[in-house]
Amino acid sequence: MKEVKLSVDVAGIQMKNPVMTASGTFGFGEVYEDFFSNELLGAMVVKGVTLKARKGNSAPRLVETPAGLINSIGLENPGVKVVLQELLPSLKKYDVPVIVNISGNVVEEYGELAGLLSSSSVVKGLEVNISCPNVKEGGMAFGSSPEMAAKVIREVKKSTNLPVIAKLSPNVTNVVEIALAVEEAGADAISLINTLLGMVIDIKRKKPVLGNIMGGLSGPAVRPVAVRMVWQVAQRVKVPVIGMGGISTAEDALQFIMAGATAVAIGTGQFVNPCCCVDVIKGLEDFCRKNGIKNINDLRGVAWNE
Amino acid sequence: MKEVKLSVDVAGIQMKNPVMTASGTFGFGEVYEDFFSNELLGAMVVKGVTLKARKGNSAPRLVETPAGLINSIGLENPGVKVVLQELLPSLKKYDVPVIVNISGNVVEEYGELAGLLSSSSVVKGLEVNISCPNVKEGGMAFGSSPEMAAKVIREVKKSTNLPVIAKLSPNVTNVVEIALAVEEAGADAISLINTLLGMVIDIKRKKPVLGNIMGGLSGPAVRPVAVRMVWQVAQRVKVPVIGMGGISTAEDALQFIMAGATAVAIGTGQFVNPCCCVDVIKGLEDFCRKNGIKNINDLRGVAWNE
Amino acid sequence: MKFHIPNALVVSHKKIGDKIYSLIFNAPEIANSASPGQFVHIRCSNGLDPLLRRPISINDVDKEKGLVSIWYQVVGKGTEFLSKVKVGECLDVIGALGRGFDSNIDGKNVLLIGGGMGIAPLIYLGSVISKKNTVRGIFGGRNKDVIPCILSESNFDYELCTEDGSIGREGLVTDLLEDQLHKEKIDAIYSCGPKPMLTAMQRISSREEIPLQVSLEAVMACGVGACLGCAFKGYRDGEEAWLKVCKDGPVFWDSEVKW
Amino acid sequence: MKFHIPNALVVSHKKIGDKIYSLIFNAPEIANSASPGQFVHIRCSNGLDPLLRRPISINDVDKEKGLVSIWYQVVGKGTEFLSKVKVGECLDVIGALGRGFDSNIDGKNVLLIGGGMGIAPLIYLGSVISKKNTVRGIFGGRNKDVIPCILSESNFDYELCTEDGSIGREGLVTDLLEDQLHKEKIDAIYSCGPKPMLTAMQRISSREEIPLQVSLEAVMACGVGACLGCAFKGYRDGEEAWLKVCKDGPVFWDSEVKW
Ligand SMILES: Cc1cc2nc3c(=O)[nH]c(=O)nc-3n(C[C@H](O)[C@H](O)[C@H](O)COP(=O)(O)OP(=O)(O)OC[C@H]3O[C@@H](n4cnc5c(N)ncnc54)[C@H](O)[C@@H]3O)c2cc1C
Ligand SMILES: Cc1cc2nc3c(=O)[nH]c(=O)nc-3n(C[C@H](O)[C@H](O)[C@H](O)COP(=O)(O)OP(=O)(O)OC[C@H]3O[C@@H](n4cnc5c(N)ncnc54)[C@H](O)[C@@H]3O)c2cc1C
Ligand SMILES: Cc1cc2nc3c(=O)[nH]c(=O)nc-3n(C[C@H](O)[C@H](O)[C@H](O)COP(=O)(O)O)c2cc1C
Ligand SMILES: Cc1cc2nc3c(=O)[nH]c(=O)nc-3n(C[C@H](O)[C@H](O)[C@H](O)COP(=O)(O)O)c2cc1C
Ligand code: FES
Ligand code: FES
Repeated sequence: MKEVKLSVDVAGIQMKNPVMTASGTFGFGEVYEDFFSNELLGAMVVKGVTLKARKGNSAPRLVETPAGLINSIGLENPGVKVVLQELLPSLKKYDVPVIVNISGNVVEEYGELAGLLSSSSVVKGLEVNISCPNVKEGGMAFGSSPEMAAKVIREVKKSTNLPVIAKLSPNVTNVVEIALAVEEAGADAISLINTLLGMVIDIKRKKPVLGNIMGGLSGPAVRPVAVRMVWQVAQRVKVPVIGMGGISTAEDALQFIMAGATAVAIGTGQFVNPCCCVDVIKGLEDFCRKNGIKNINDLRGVAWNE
Repeated sequence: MKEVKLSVDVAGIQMKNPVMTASGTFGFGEVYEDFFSNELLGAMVVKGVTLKARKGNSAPRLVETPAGLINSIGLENPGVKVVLQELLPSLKKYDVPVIVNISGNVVEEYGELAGLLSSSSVVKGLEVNISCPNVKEGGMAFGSSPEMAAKVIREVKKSTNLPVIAKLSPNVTNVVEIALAVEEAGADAISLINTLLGMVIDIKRKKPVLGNIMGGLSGPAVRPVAVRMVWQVAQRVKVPVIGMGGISTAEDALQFIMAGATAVAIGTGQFVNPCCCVDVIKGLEDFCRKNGIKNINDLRGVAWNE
Repeated sequence: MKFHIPNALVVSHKKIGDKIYSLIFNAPEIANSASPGQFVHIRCSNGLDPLLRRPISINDVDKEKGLVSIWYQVVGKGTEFLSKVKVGECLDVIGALGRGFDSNIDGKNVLLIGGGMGIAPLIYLGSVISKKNTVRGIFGGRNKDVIPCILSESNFDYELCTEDGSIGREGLVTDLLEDQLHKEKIDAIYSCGPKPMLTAMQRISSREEIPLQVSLEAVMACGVGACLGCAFKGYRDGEEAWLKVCKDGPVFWDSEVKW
Repeated sequence: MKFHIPNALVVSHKKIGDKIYSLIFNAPEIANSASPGQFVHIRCSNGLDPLLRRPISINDVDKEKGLVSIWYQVVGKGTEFLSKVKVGECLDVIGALGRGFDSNIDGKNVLLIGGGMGIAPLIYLGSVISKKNTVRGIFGGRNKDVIPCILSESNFDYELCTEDGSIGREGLVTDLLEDQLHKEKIDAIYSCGPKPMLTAMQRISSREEIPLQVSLEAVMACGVGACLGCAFKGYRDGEEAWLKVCKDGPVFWDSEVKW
């Protein structure tokens, strides 16, 4: 069989394959260079950026759970200025779209961040994090009501011409409602899921393990919830959906694509296998070849058919 | 050290230890008799009962996930009449409180079920399932808004003098809000969590695995979410909380107790280890003995302390 | 009576085909109470992934020595883990579970039709009922790789066939069955194997009006009737119902199955 | 340069104490690029539970043969799984990771103070720096069970002590350290072990104004600086900051740590 077409278009962001890194698990593109060439990726989504530098939450920040990981990093980052001046420029050398994940304490900050980042020629899209469970102000609260979510997205849209991806929280009663609200507000794509709010108690110390008490659960444990949400949302919105949550193999990624995702992102899976992204890309190609699929886009949402 | 006091009082239901079976994982008390004596249990919570017999959902009804299990049983049961006449009487012989889990399609059915079951001398409490993700009408929908949840609980309270336990859904934005609403409506205790809505896609068949498409995720994978919800709710309500979700060892159970649960329930853990309940009971006793805890109630909520 | 044996000693573990293994463990309670067609429910890993037990038919028992034999094929995570277990290590097993074949028969002419791993429980069944009945096995598979190579130890007559003729006759078990039906009167057919094979059995047995029992499979959680998860559409008392493979079966009469 | 070796052949795996093992695997890239104090990040199970890799210090390397040695103690699930790996099987390893000890020194009088498994990286360090420096090890633990029994193979001098005197002198490493400080002038102390031991080192070294490097531990996910999870409160450029054990360390100067 001839070449398989793996390339996808996410709201105008041209990706040579549907695999991107999940924000917060890839630094600013420098950390996995020893293991594979960033050039191979569909897109690079970098760590969540805020207006001012953030030191992050107190330690411990990680706890392993059955087939999962809880983190409470708390958006540690050097602030948008340093990111723009020192971190993003080095990504210019790759022929891969860079998407910056942004978080604000208040609605206006999202707009300000969007404006500042739009000035960079490296940035090809903004992922708006309205779902971080690890910060006191803003964060998940923005993603918990359709009104607030829409407000943030409108603010961002006002301040940028870049494609805007709304990253939704799974910690909601009705994810479709939120998805429709952000679509209506102008989001060009939707990412889901961010982490599930969880915690572990250390029974020896009789205390929560994490310094921040609660954190966000990711990894294979949450995959069934993530696939379900992608399935629900992708059937209702017109904009493309980026699926993530517990992907570590091409088979996992295919579940998301068949549930309706246009692209997928990999986070925790990279910690386990640093070459996870490229292994998944290769696996997608193999699957298509073996099954006579010429274009990966043909698999999108196939599981919807009766 | 002398005897450890393991007994707990859940809204007037006297239990010799804090371990009960989770509804839907223990049949009507007959299935695990070959493995251990029901007499050892803190309480027996039997399969969800509806007014009319239900055949349940189409097959397949189960799919394993990383450290988890998704089920879409769909409340298969012979209906309350058969339960009252044929199944519950045989439980009289055990000196263990029996709690019946009830589900209705409409609010009125909950009241009717409560009334009918109150006539049985075997029944010591009602667990009101407003969180079943596997039925079309009612089910989870009742547990998704504070108003509906409260309405169901009020209806049940009107129809019975038995202790009423509200079983909440984890598929909500704000579990505390729902918990406060059911407490206000008269719930004598709160169970959490029911299953997380999830799904798996069979990439070979390009279809959802489950006949019912989605199902409820349980088992160790969901434990961090369950512990978090117990932690959040137990600090805000005055009524006792029954914690469940992924318990398979005494250490797991202790996380829930330290997070504020008065009692715990075991579901999926029993499928893996049929003696799970008794192993956990023994493990709780050992832990207390080793750590000089005289009364298990002294451990409740200890992780709240700064 | 069902038993939970958390530490059943593995006394033998051999490769007997392509990805096929024979494993024998010590569990006197299970060996003594088992009957043909029943299964054991095995925890394949100490970890939480895979989480659930895996059902495997009992292939034979040695009541005196308290041993239980199973044959299994590696098809996924659980059986992969199982294949790593060493002699001298222990397995966590529940058994004997389910309703087996109707083996309380006498003076009958019985055919056992097995495909692939479905041969395993029929070996046990044949060794029990061949004492009082005339028993003949017809066992097949795609090719010789899926036929356990230690089959020859069975204590009743059988014929083999494979689709590619790599062992035994070339052809399907249904071909051999039709031949046999021409030769003699058959009183009962007991069958276990892939669904299409069972469906073919049903067609033939109903045409010939021969009582048929089949052993079915389903994904299981509890294995003991607690979760109601292993449902398949069948008939109970003439009415459509979701029967449970682990408790109502795994062996069913033809008439109980919605084909 | 960091390497991902998904199939590093295990060439030796021995029990060297109570729940303590020595494991040697083949990974020429890691062996050649490693320096003392760095660690490898090991996948202990093929399954998803435990999910994450486990960081283990490099205990020694044989650059010629391309071998890497580690010592580890079974404390939980991950190390339990690791202990089941057989010679001839493969491990999935990333390495060498992190910033090691400052081993680019010459003509110094150096003390290596190790507690329990903290001895492991100091063996590697000692064997490297003893070529150009005077090196003396002071190694201790609660009792002889936590002291690897193959320690004697080291190529520099050391003394042992245990709290119960079951091997070496009875006492703490700090006791031996104080003795040594009376005897001679020490230019640097390199230490690895439980936190209380490191804190004691810090007290003594700052009193004596001797430069100190310590190897710290934290729960890790990525091991390469991607997740920002292995944070501990320290100082960077004089300001308080959350340093990352996997990338900024695991070895830190006394002055970088908020004690
Ligand atoms: C009552 C009963 C008796 C059984 N007896 C035997 C026996 O004696 N010997 C034996 O080898 N097996 C037997 N099985 C089948 C066995 O239980 C499964 O093969 C096993 O559970 C697969 O587990 P796994 O983790 O290896 O595969 P999984 O990871 O669970 O599945 C891997 C892949 O195999 C597929 N799969 C699942 N079950 C089967 C199956 N039965 N056959 C082929 N593919 C399957 C899955 O859909 C998936 O694609 C029996 C099943 C039942 C219900
Ligand atoms: C840079 C670095 C280098 C290390 N080098 C070595 C080494 O050379 N040899 C070695 O044996 N270990 C070493 N460790 C510690 C090792 O990583 C842990 O012991 C291991 O991760 C535990 O995994 P587990 O799954 O067995 O235990 P888990 O199941 O993760 O934990 C089991 C229990 O042990 C506790 N625990 C976790 N870490 C430790 C620890 N470090 N010591 C004692 N108890 C712990 C946990 O809190 C828990 O209560 C190192 C750690 C780091 C960060
Ligand atoms: C350590 C860590 C840090 C993360 N940081 C961010 C972040 O800064 N912004 C964000 O939107 N999501 C963040 N996430 C969420 C991931 O991008 C992703 O949505 C989630 O982990 C689910 O995917 P996974 O299971 O593949 O990890 C983080 C996740 C992890 C594990
Ligand atoms: C097979 C199965 C059937 C269930 N049936 C019911 C039910 O009828 N009513 C109910 O309230 N919860 C039901 N549940 C939910 C459990 O009672 C429990 O809340 C959940 O499984 C989490 O606990 P676990 O992780 O210990 O299984 C069911 C769960 C399973 C796995
Ligand atoms: S597997 Fe649970 S009822 Fe059959
Ligand atoms: S473990 Fe990920 S940054 Fe250190």
